[in-house]
Amino acid sequence: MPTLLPIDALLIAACAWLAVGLAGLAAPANTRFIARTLFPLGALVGLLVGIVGLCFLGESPETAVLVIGLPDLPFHLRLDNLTAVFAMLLGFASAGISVYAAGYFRQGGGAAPGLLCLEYHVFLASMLMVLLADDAYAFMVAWESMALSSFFLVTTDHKHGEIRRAGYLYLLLAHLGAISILLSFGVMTSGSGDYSFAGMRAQELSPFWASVAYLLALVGFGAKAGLVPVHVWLPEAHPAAPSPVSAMMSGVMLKTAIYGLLRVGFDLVGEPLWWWGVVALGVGLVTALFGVLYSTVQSDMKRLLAYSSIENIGLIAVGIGLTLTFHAYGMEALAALAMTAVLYHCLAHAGFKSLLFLCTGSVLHATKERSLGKLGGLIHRMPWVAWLALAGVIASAGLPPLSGFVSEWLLLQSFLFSPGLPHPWLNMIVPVAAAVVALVAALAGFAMVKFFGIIFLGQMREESLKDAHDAGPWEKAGLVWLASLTVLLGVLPATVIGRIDAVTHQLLGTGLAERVREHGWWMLAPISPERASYEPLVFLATIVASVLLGRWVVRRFYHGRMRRSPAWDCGYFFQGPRAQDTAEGFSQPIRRIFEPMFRMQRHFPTARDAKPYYSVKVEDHFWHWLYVPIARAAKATSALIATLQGGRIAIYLLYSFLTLILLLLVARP
Amino acid sequence: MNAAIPLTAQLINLFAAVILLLAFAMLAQRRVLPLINLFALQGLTLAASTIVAAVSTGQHHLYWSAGLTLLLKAALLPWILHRLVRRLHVKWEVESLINVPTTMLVGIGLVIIAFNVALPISQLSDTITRGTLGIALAVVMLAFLMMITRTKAIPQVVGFLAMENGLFLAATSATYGMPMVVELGIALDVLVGAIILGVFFFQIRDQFDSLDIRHMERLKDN
Amino acid sequence: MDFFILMLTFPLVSGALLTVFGERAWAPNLNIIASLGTFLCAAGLTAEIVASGPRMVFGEEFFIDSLNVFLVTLTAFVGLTTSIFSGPYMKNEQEHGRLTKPRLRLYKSMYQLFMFTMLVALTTNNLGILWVAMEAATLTTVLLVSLYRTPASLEAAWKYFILCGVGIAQALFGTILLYFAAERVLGETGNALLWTHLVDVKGQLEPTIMSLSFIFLLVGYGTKVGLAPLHNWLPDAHAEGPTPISAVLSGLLLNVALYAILRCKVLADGAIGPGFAGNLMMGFGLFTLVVAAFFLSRQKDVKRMFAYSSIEHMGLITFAFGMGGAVANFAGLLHMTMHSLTKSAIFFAVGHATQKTGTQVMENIRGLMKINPLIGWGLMLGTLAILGMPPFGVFASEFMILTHAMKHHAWATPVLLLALGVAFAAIFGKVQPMVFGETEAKPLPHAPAITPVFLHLSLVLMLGLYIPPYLTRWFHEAARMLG
Amino acid sequence: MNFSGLLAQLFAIALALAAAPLLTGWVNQCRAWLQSRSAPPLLQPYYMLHKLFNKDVVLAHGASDLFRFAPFIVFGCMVLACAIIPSLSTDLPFAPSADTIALVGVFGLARIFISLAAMDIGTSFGSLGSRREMLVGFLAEPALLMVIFTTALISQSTSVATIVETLAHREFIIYPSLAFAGIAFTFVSLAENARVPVDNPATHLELTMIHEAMVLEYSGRHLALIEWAASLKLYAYSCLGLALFFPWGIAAGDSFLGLLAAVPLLAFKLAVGGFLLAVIETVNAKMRIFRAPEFLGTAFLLAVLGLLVRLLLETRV
Repeated sequence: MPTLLPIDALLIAACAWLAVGLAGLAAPANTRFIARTLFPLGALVGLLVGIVGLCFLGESPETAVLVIGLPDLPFHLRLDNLTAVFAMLLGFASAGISVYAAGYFRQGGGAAPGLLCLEYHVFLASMLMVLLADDAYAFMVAWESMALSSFFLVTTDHKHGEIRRAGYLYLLLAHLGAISILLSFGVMTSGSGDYSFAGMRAQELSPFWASVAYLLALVGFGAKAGLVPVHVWLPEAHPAAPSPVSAMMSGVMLKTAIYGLLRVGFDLVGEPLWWWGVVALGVGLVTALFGVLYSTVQSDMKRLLAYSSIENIGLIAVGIGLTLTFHAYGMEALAALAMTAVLYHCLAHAGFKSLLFLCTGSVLHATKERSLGKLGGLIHRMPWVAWLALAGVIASAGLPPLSGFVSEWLLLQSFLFSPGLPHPWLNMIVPVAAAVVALVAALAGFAMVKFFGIIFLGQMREESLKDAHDAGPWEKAGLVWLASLTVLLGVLPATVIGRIDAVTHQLLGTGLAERVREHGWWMLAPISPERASYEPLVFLATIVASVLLGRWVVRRFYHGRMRRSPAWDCGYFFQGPRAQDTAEGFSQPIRRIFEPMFRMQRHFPTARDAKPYYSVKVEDHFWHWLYVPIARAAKATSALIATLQGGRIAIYLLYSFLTLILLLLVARP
Repeated sequence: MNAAIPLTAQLINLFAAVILLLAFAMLAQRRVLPLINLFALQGLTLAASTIVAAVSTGQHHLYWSAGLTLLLKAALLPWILHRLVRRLHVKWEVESLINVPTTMLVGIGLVIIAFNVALPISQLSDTITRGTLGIALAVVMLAFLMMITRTKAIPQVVGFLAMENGLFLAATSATYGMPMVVELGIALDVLVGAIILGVFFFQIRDQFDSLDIRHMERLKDN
Repeated sequence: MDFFILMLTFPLVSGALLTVFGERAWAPNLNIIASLGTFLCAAGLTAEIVASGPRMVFGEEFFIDSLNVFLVTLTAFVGLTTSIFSGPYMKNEQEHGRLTKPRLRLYKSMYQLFMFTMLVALTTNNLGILWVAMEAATLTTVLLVSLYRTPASLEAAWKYFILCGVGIAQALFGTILLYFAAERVLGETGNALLWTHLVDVKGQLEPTIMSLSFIFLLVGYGTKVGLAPLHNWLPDAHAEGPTPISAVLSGLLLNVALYAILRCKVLADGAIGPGFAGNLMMGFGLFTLVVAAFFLSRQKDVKRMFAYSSIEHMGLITFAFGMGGAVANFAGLLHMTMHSLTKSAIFFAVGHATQKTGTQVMENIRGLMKINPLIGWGLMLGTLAILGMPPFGVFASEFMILTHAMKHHAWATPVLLLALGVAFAAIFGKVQPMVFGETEAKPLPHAPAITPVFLHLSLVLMLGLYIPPYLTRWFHEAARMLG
Repeated sequence: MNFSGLLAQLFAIALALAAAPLLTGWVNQCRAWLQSRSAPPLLQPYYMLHKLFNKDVVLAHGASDLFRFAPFIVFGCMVLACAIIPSLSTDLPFAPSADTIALVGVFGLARIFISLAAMDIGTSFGSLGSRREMLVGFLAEPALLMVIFTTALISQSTSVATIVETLAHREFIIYPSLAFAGIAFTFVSLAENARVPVDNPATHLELTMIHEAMVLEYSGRHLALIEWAASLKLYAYSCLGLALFFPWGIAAGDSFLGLLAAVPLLAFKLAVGGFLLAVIETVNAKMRIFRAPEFLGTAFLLAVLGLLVRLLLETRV
């Protein structure tokens, strides 16, 4: 009797997702059925996927071949540790998001709920297939289906022009990225014509072609991950989508691109060259800095988060770059450290960024507002969302004891131990890179304080916020799930690393687990406790203990008396909500310090203004540096070529006449 | 030494030369009706050469095709065209995009090209009328040139039909005719095409109240 | 009764009947029934061929092998769906006062005759007859293109007639040369134009003549395929004719013309040796692809735009066949099929869209999703499919073409991908706002026949994910036949 | 980890809690002297804390729970920081729980909470203060990190204890990089502890203040805790500075005598440090808020420079 292999389980899960989606078409308008039945089912499937992935880690790879696909290239599937860890990410994150979505989608929200349900679950299934695919065709099909389904999700509310534009930009860049990925695959087969990944592994590429393949992959996957300069779609698409979809895209979909980079860089293309790592490192640094700076100056809460996603992807790319460099120099232990940082940050980011996006979703539902300038003081009206968001904020700011800090800590550690690279230039570059990473981490804190402080704290900037309501039970459940993931990832790093270590073992041949396990589950010491160690639990315990102790002591020896009174107005008689910082005001120092980084249009009121107002518009440099020129060039070319179709029949006849004569004179067998 | 070549072959070559000459004449012709007449004459010569070929080779279906040619190219089509010109009150003047001398020069260049292209084939040919293939090609190209340079619908059509003549010349005199069924089909197509063209002229005239095809340059992308 | 003869009889007879009774109320149904009959016969024929190899009919005049039988089936199928679509479409046109009853009669009869000529062209064994049928196909459609009798449609029809006529004349010259070459091998017998005989002796055909002949044939039939720079008639004719005709023109006629080139290519390869014909076709294909891709972004008329996309895909297919070899030919045939199905589906959707909004100008077509979700989704999915988005079948064939090109002609790959990217940006940027967004539009008197659209699309989707083995075998045989 | 270690740990914490206000008092006194004012009593901070603890808490209407928890959390963070930084001995059971990077994280956590609390009431000055605090923070944090990296590279470790061990109890080597790092660290700690020239703990002119603007709404025990946390922070930074740059005299093992010997030495070093701080604060004038980035940027650059120097001169490969 055949036993159910994990890979079959995942395949069944993908089909189950598809089935759930199609079931949505059965009753496209029945919101209650779809929200209360189908989405929870999808969440259940997601949970299973996560569990399968988690349990599979450490097993030996499994493969399968389906009947569908091209005649000479049927779908090859493969489940190995790299796939498993990302499947785990997909499963657990999507479980929380689906539960949330069960409460989020309601009547009259853009498209028919049945359609949404279909697109959403096709999106999930295709992401799973991307992870499982083991040949170029299957991969491309899954990859593009993912792009397509997410595109339709993004354009759910296609009444608005900017959302349509965002969708167009998104799909266009996704498609161009896919083209570049396909090219990279083609290079990796090096003319053997065998497009299964196994065939690519078998090839021995010359350094030149290997580099070409790698760079093409970097561009292609970078376009999906949002690396500068192919990031422009991201801040447009994420805000446009419904919040669960934004969460899914930012938390999970971007990671599929990271998966692709790892798959190509460490599995398919063969031995890496050291400078690949430097390229990835440089791109990552630029991306991270760019992302965090722009996220600090946004006035739309979802755009802020989108840019912060760019920043996190940048950090991940930095980690990948370090890993590649170490790997190329054969320093596998350090490579393992860096790669662990990468994987950990993927997991952490999936947790806290989804959490934050879902929180913005609740805020959006409660207030119909996305602009930070019109929010504020919501912690009084929606305490659940606020406090759960706080967890996400702290993690996203990379502060202990939550998940974000662990990966940042690992990343900095791998920087710290990088001297010893046999390349003097690298040794000079690395500290600077570390400095930039540190700066980025600190700036992320700034952005997050702005995010949380302006949305949830202070006085309400609009009267309408008075009747904002807290999230419903389903939404709460989803938020709690993701928040608890964030906390767990934060306080149990040793345990988690023990699991994901299988990946570094598979790709690099070594890992941290042995050394980590020596020091017990509560302590994280990748090299040795003398060199570096971190015990989040003790950490947490100490703080909590001193908080409680302090509180107790104060109550015990003094008193707990307290009375309310109006806030002190510093002698100014009016202290309305308008007196608080606006979103723009809060980020004014950043704009001022990093002025050259932004393309700003500002309007200052003059003394004579009848209606004085202040406005600032921040634009992306890359539009004007890269995309506008390309568009112009294409336009010019087509204008030139269009002269072929002049409308005069005599000229047309002349064309065919000349073609004929030319061929008669030139073409010879 | 002409004696080596049989008379029939000489005749065929002669007719071919005449057809080429007529093609040039059509290229030079400035008026509509003479143009049609020239076309008819060309058809006549074509028929004649076909008959000669038939006689010399004794292939019977060539008689049929000669008859067809005579009927269609020399009689029916010119008649239709004449009627059209009368019914549509076409202006007699035919403007040309390029002035006639230039056209002639280009035409001579084309003839040279055509001969050179056809040369290797005619060398291979074992038929007595090897040269005619080059002439046929030249006629086709001259007709092509005429279609390009003329700005009115009718001359363009005449050019189109003259091109068919060239093809027919190639078919008959160079290869002693295609299989009968094919020739019938071709003839049918030409006939139907001419009729459809007739229908067209009226439609065009109704829409643009002139047959000047320079009115028809609206559909364009530049 | 022989399937083949029936298949040719249905369109011929019904065409004749419709010329007489074309104005009766049941005429549209007759149109559909005839097409259905044709399709069923084609299906039967296919079964026959798959079961018991190639066969001849009428002595040796007609020849059906696995290459043309699949094109026959495709033609008959698209012909059927188009006739289904055109029923309500034409009714609407009539009630909008764009068409009179006599013209509808003309339309129906010519439609059937057009189908007939194409079937003949596909099945004939005689290259001369092939030429005749191609010319006849042109003649039958000319009057359909000018059906509306608007200045624009007349202009389009005129250009169509003249350009294709001239082109086809060159094809005839090529055919004559071919005959000339064949005669020297096969002698004075009447079968010097029979493809089956030519294939047997293709090695002995005179290379010089064959090369000249192929050049003429390529330029000639290439005009009908729409290879740049011979394509100029195509966008006009597609944009100005009635939509069902646009659908069959780009869905079928282009295929037939390409089929003619393929038959000749086989002979040319045999005589000259591989390379010459292939390189010519690859050159034309690439040039066409790039040119068409850049044309796309300037279009304002929706049908015109999709006409250019047809040119683009024809370029791709020509390139594929130019590469030659089993895989490329397979991919080319697959892409032919996919393009026919998808493009005709798109034209159906576009037809309904233009009727609903009363314009072909894309700026004025908005919010199709709101007007009628089915049409909106049909157009959106069709567009994405034609742009080569998985999981639709077009991607499958494009994937095979690209991968084969990477393997054997790496230099061409960037060009191909560039063109495809440009095309994507252009078409999608124009279609998306048409489908999405707000609008105010009036309902139509007759419900649109939307089934053909989704029938085609679901076929394309199915073939994208799974190509049934017998189809594969069939394609492989055809591909092998093309060498 | 053993009992005596735990004892030493607890002793260190207790000492920090007790001595931190004293250090603040001492600095204030020195400043008064240098500015030839009559100095407040040395124990003034203690009276202050006592008074504040006795007072009622007056909470603004708009205040949320976060506003009330923040002081405790900040206080907790500072306690943890003091527990990690070896002031007397390097054998601290808590030390492994957080290395220097985590230490920076602790300060970051405290900063985030205090700034959020400041935004909670929704007065203009609160948000103004928190904005400026974050500005100072995101510039100071990386600089501090770089300083720590330099020392970490020397000792091949990021755990404070190991660093101190390396610097204090191995053969004496002159590290030029430490000079850069030292200056950078001084800059950073001035900024972090809201001292002149970046901020002025004595001012209450709203437009110029940073830290004071944030705690404007606090009163009673909350304010007391924040003040206490502030002095703890000063103490922690001083100890960190001493540990990194003048580690001599910190007991290696957990010998009780060693500890006792270390106490007066620490007191002396702190006294000197405090006096120097007072001197700096006296000779400098507070700068405009937008000069602060330049000031901290310099610190950042110096730290990176130190790192490079470290790699250039001192690594023997």
